[in-house]
Amino acid sequence: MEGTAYLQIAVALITLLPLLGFIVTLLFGKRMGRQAHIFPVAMVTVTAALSIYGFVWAFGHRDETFVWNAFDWITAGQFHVPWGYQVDTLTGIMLLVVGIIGCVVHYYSIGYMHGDEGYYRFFAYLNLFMFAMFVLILADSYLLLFLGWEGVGLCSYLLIAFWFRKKSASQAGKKAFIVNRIGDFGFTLAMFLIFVVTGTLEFTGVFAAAEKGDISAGITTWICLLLLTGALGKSAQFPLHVWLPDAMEGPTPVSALIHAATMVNAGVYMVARSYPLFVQSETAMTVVMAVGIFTAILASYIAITQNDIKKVIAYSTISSLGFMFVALGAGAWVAGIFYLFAHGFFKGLLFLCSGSVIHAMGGEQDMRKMGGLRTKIPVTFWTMLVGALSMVGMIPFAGFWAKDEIVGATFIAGEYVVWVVAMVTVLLTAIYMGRLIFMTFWGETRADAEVQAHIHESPPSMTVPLVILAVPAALLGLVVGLPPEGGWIHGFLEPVFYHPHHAEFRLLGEGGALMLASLLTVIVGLLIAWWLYVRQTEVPARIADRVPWAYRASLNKVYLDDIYAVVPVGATLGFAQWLWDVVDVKVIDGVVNGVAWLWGRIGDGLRPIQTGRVQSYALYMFGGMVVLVAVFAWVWGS
Amino acid sequence: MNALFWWLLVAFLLFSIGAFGVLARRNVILVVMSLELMLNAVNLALVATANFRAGAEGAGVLFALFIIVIAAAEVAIGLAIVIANYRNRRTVQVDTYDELKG
Amino acid sequence: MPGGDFHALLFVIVAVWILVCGLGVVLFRRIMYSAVAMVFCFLGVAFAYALLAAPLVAVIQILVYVGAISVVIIFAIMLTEVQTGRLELFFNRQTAVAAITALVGAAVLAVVSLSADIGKVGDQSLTPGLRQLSRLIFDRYVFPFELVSLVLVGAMVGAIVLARREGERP
Amino acid sequence: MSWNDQIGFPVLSVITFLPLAGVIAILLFGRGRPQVYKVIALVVTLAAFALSVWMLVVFKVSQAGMQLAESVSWIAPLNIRYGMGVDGIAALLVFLTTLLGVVVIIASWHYVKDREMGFFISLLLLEVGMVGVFCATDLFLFYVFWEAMLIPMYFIIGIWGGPRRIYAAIKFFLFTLIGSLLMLLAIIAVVYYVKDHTGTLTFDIQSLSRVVYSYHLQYWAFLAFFVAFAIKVPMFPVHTWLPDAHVEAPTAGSVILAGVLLKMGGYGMLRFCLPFFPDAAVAFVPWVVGLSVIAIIYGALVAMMQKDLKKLVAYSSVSHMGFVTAGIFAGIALVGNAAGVEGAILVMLSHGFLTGALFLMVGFLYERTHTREIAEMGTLGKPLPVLAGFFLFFSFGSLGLPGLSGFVGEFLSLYGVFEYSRWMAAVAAIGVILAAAYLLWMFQRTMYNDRGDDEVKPSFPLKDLGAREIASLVPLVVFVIWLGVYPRTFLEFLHVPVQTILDRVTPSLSDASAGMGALAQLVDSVRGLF
Amino acid sequence: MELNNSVTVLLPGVVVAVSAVLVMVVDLFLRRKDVLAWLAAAGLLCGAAVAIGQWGEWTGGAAVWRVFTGGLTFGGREASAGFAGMIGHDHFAVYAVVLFCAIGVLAVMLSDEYLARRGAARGEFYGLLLLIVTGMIGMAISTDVIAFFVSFELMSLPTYVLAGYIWRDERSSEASLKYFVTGAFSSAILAFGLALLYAATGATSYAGIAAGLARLQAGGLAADGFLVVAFVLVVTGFAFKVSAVPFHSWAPDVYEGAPTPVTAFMATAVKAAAFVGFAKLFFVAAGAQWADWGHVMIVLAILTMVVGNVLALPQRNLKRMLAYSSIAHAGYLTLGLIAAGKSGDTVGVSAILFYLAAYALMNLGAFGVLIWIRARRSYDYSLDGLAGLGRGMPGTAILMALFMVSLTGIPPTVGFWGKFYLFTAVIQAGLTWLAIVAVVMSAVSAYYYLRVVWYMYFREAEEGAAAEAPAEGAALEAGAPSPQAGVAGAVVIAGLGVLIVGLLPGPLLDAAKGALRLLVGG
Repeated sequence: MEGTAYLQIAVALITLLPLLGFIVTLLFGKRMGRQAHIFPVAMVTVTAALSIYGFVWAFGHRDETFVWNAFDWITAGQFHVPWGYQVDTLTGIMLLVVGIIGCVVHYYSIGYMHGDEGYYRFFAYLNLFMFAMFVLILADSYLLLFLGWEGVGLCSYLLIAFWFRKKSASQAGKKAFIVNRIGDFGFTLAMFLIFVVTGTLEFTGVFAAAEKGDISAGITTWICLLLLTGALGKSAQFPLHVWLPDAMEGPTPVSALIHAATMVNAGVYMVARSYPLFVQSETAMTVVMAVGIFTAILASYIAITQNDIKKVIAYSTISSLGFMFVALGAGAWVAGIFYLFAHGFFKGLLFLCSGSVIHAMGGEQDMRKMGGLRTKIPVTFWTMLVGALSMVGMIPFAGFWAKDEIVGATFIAGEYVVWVVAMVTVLLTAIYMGRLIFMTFWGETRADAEVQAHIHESPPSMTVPLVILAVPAALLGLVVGLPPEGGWIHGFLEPVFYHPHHAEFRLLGEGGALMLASLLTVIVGLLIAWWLYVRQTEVPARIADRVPWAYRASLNKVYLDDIYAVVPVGATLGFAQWLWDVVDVKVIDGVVNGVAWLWGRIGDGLRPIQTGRVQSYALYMFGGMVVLVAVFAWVWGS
Repeated sequence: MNALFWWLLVAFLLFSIGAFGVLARRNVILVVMSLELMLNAVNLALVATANFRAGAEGAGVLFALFIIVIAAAEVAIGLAIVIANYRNRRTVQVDTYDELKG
Repeated sequence: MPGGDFHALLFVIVAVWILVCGLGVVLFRRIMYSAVAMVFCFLGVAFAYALLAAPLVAVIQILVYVGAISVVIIFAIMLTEVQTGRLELFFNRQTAVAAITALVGAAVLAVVSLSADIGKVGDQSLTPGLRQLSRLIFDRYVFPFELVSLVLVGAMVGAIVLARREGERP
Repeated sequence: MSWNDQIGFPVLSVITFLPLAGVIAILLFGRGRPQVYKVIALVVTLAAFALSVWMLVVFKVSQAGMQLAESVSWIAPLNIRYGMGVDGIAALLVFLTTLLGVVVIIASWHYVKDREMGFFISLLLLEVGMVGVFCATDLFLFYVFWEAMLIPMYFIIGIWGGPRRIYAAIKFFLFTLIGSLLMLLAIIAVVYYVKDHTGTLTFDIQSLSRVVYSYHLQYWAFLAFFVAFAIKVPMFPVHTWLPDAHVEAPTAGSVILAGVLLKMGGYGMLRFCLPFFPDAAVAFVPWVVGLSVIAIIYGALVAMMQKDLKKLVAYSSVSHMGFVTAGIFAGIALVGNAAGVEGAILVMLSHGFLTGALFLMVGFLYERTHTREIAEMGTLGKPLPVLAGFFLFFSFGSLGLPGLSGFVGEFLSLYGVFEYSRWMAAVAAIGVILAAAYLLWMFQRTMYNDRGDDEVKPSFPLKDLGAREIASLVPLVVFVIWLGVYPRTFLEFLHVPVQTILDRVTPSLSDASAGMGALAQLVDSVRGLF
Repeated sequence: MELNNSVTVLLPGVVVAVSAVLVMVVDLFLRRKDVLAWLAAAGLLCGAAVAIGQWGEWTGGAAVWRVFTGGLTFGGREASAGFAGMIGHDHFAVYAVVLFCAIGVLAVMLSDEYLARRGAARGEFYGLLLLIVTGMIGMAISTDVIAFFVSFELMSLPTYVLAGYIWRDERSSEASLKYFVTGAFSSAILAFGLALLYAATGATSYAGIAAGLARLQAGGLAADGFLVVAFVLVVTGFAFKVSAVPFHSWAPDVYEGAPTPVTAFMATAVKAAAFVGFAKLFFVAAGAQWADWGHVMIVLAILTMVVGNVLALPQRNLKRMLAYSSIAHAGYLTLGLIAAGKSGDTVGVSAILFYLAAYALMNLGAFGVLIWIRARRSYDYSLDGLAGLGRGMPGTAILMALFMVSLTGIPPTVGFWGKFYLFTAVIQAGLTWLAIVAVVMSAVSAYYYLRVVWYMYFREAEEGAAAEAPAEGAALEAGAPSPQAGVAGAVVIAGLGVLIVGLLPGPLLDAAKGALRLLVGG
């Protein structure tokens, strides 16, 4: 392609620079001590600039798809996959999200991780993550996407278990990876199926085949469902969402970057990327939506009783991701990506703010021990408020426009049940986010005196990123989302989602009504939260007493972890134990040793025949001779 | 049954008698004697064959002669061995020689 | 019956003679009786050779067996006579099995082989004369003859080696 | 006599027998002087490695048949020749062998205290046998190397092994011996079948693999060969020698065992089972793939339950080698399914690097902690960060992280299975999940904290990896990444030989009898034996 | 100068027999007994050289032959027959003669030190040994059952004596007695069998028997029963000598009790002679019927392989273990006879010839190592006594390991080629299942052979067990040079042979093949 030389270089550098940062930091970081961040942060800064360039390119060439096959990756018999990059508008958006948030989080980490013994290690991992994430979004084939996909999984594992001396952290890291692997199982099979029917794994080829109708409907559904399995793992959707809350064991910047803004979006991105496949399968779309909405409400329900500030945000993330799936499933593809776009900023912001809060509280994460921080850490407070409002969908913050499009889309698509559930979710979201803000920043400080004495605003390296992220969290919607359902982003993504949802938005009509309804829901929710957690703080306890099962179910995450411990995990371990103890040791090895033992026994058993008396020997001889004669005569005679 | 076979029948019987002696008698010298009976049975068969079988050209007779001489050698060696053992163990009961077994 | 009635009668007598003496050898409890039975058995065999028109073999049978082997055996018996053991020890523990095996063996061998047909078997003596035999020995059979002499050398040396007294050295 | 016609230099023989020369040099000059014999061992293995790299360079990937061939009459009465030569598959495995040869020499530098010279001699002799197996183009020469290799391994396990070393050594030996004796019978049968039908007695593998054998012969001879190789691989359910041998063997032994010896099974199937007996091979595909899939899952599940680090890695080998057999046989089940076969070969290579490395890691850990009990470790990542880093790297390579070597091969061979049977592929893919489970669990229990909130402090000071140890690992790291990112380098060697094999098998696919039940055929052919 | 064929045919045997007498005579007049070993070895070597020359004569190497015979030549290149068919000389016999002589030389080398240490007379020993070899040569060249039987006895009778040669040793004399009783018993059976064969065919020469059998067959007579009995009785004699089950029971006891060099000699040479002699008898006299008669051997072969190997498993005395192992090897060898009969070609027999040489090398080596260890330290032939040998006597241990590996049949040792060639014959004969049995049994055998290796290398010696003075060293003749060199030499020769022939089996394979050129149909 003419004129893409710069982009080619940029794309190459986008992936290579973080990788270089990773290698250099891993090898030499320890010697650089406190200065270990310089090189990786520099790399990421350049990368962010380059990714903005990528976005700009996409902006300027929105009808073009840049594909660059760097080299042949795997060629084996009929199987061929290049190592190739692709840039289109969807990639552009993702580049922007990942580049900017990644860069911001790096800067934030300088302050946050200051003094940690694994300082260099942290930056190395972050850089590796950036590498993998960029490969994921730049990949031009499912297989390379999968490489990035698993790569981010690896980094997620490393970063969650960053403080590996804590058992809970090492456990959570392992859990995250294995749960993701279960999803990847589906992804892998999906790739096989795609290759079997289309003969390629490159997006262009696969989608061309899909559009030509080369793939039968049944197969398409299978492919989509299997891909969805992968997405469920990565994007923490029910039933594979259980890893994400635990992932909060990692340092907060990790939560912000990986478990809110970028990696968890990969599933959404992948489904969106597979748009040409999904649109051909009604069943798959329905499943996507169903999974999404169920996850959304479930996560909200759980979030409402969580006391750990990061856990609340984690569940809110699951819920938000559920919303994105709802959007995809409802056919509001752009809305989904729009929400992803906005969510990246405000959720990243929320996590970073919570990190700032935790930092201020000296590591305390329990909201019951916070309160009244409004004045003590004002920057954090204001930025977090922006993030929260954006999250709950308060006009005119970014979240509002995106969420509204999704909720509206379900209604317009005629999925009224989904719409109702979505509205309930919106209400719950407002309540728990309000609860978070109010418990943290309002009321009396409930922390120990010693902790209170040390509460302080975070250093500029942390607050500046907050402010930087707060801007898009607040304004993004106004910039790209107006007018609703027809904003700039719709036009931008149209080349990718070429069957756009053409429902004209009318303020004084169905669209306006829906918007008003959702806005009212949010306000009601916030008011309830204000009433419960600022005015009548004893009421929540009374509610909990009134419906203890509901409260406990929520508090215990609907017991899913406990069920999983018994059914898949326990059963597998039990089966494995049986295989080892009984099948391997007793049966198989038992047979082996038994045969050996048997020979020995036969040998021992035969020894007495050798009596030592020569006449016995003569008897054997004579007897043997007679028997031979008899047998032989008989055989020959017959 | 022809004449040769009658003689062979005698040889078989004598052979088996000798074999029984080897298998059942305790005295090792009697075992040696029984072995001689067996060799005599062989010779009987040979000479009988030589007598009755056309075209044998005396081979049987000569074979018998050789066997007689060999039997003598065998007895000499056998008895020497018996004596050597007798000197070691002071017994001629052959079934007590069972140090080597298993 | 071989060779007519008279011949048959002789055959029966000789056969019974040989077998009874043979049984005597293996059944007599006193080993000296056995030895005597053995000598008579050898004599019976010698008669049989004579009957079978092999006088040379008969003569040598008497010379070697009756004259030499029996004597050597009797010497050995006398040498070891000191302890012949208690009465019940004449037969070993496997005597019953041995008897059955020997009987079955004789039966099987005889029945299997003697029920077969091996072609024309002459009735009259075909045994070559003494002169012919001597010629054969020093012509065709010189090889086994020489070997037999080596066997005798070996037996002699062997017997000397084994029968040497304690501490005696060549 | 025709020495190699291409380069005028018998490079394969030199690679094969360099270590033997090293042994002689050691016996002459090295007695009682550890530095001398170690250096000699290192030099000859390095030289062999350099030569094998050179061999890869001069190897013409697009050319079919054996290259760098040498052929000299050896045992004239039976027309057995000393024939050496490599195709792409063998070339790669020779390379792997010489690489691991160097690695184990470096890694064993201070490993054994007792009868050290004998240890190095055994390692060198082992290398002779291993390289010879891959290079031999004469069936007999192959067999000789195949069996001769047993003896040094027997000594390595038996003399320098762990507490149950005798049991392990004898078990290893007997298992392999039973298989190879059956193979010997099949070799004889095959060779004389050819002699009876063509009038020429030859042991040349290439010529033999062009003959069409009768069904009876194919079925039982296939089985004989297959059992020999399946034991080596090892396939479920003849795998139980492996954990014992691995656990008891010294580190170098485990590395070689896992890294090279297991590959011989896969190599043998590719070289003999498929081209010699295509009809039987095709008929047995469902059985073999089924067993392989069982092995994948079974090995993974059992690995999960292991308390001994080495045993865990050993069972993981069972699981991983399942991909090899599954890939190979699924690859021949359909026309043009080369991906499975090539993937299987890549798995062999990658497993050589990775499991070899993992065993090295376990060895290094053992030297420090004096235990292999997983339960006695924990939080070792703190005092041993470098070791933990390498360990993590190889663990992830082993669980098939894309971008590292494990992934490409497993993906391709799984893909091959998928083309053959979707359900089997789906079941096998569960093995990939389980691999993550047992490896990460192992890593957590050893390097991370698995015991509540207290950090487990080792009661003795631990020294992190030294330069020598790192030097033994770095080459493996390089190739693990290389194979993961740019597998083309390796895959290029495979296209032609794999295609040759598949071309040989293809006619059998359309054969009506290929559809018959393999067992029925087998029963029939066994009856023919009597 | 042309001489009667009969004499030239006998030449190797005559050389050995004369040496036997010479040794015994010299013994009477000479005080230095160590000369006797040289003399005996020289006699055997001369016999072997003459035989090799005869081989060369047939294969074109006439020059070599002339050097030895001063210009004597055979009439042609055909096999020579002597004494009107009583003996026949051919490549087969020559191969066997060379083999017997070679084993004899090694046995002499092994014996000298042993005899000196046990204070036994050496002159008679070597004399008897050479007589035995003469008997073996007779078996190999006989083509008449009379000559065959006399040779058989010439081989057997002195062997009984040698087994009990250390007559003061209860075990040795007991072994001798057992060997004598069972041996004489089987001789009688064999003789009866030969007599019945004579009765059936009216002939004693192999060719005559073959003709007689053909006549019987052509005549359509129901002679089978008679032949069965005759044949089984002959086979019994054969099975006894090669210790095939159930005619094997003497072997473990005798091997264990006999002086170790004698055991080595019996296990190798006597077995070889039995195989060679009977193979010739079976194939020349009964070749046409052999395919049917081979069936009875199958039963024997399987029993022998199984019982030999299985009973070797629990043995902890090495001599006894090797005895059982030699039984097992007899089973493998028997397969060769069956195969040859079944397929009607010669591969089976030439496999036997090769295997015998291979087996002789490794077995003599193994026994030699035992003698060597015994000469160096107090050793009771037990497995436990080997513990730590790899450290204490590294060279010895390596050699022992080599012999064990070879006995197991692992390349690149000669034992492997033996098995390979044998299995080849069996498979070619279409008896693959039998080969599978053999293979399974040889896997079983690997266990006890390798156990020796593991005791030597994987176990440590008990404190103070090593480096003791030889137990009976006191009996060494004063002033005599140490005869241990002979043992060491024999073991090293065997070891080199195992390895070199293992690597380059071509010439020996050629010889084993060439040995059959004139046998079948002759």
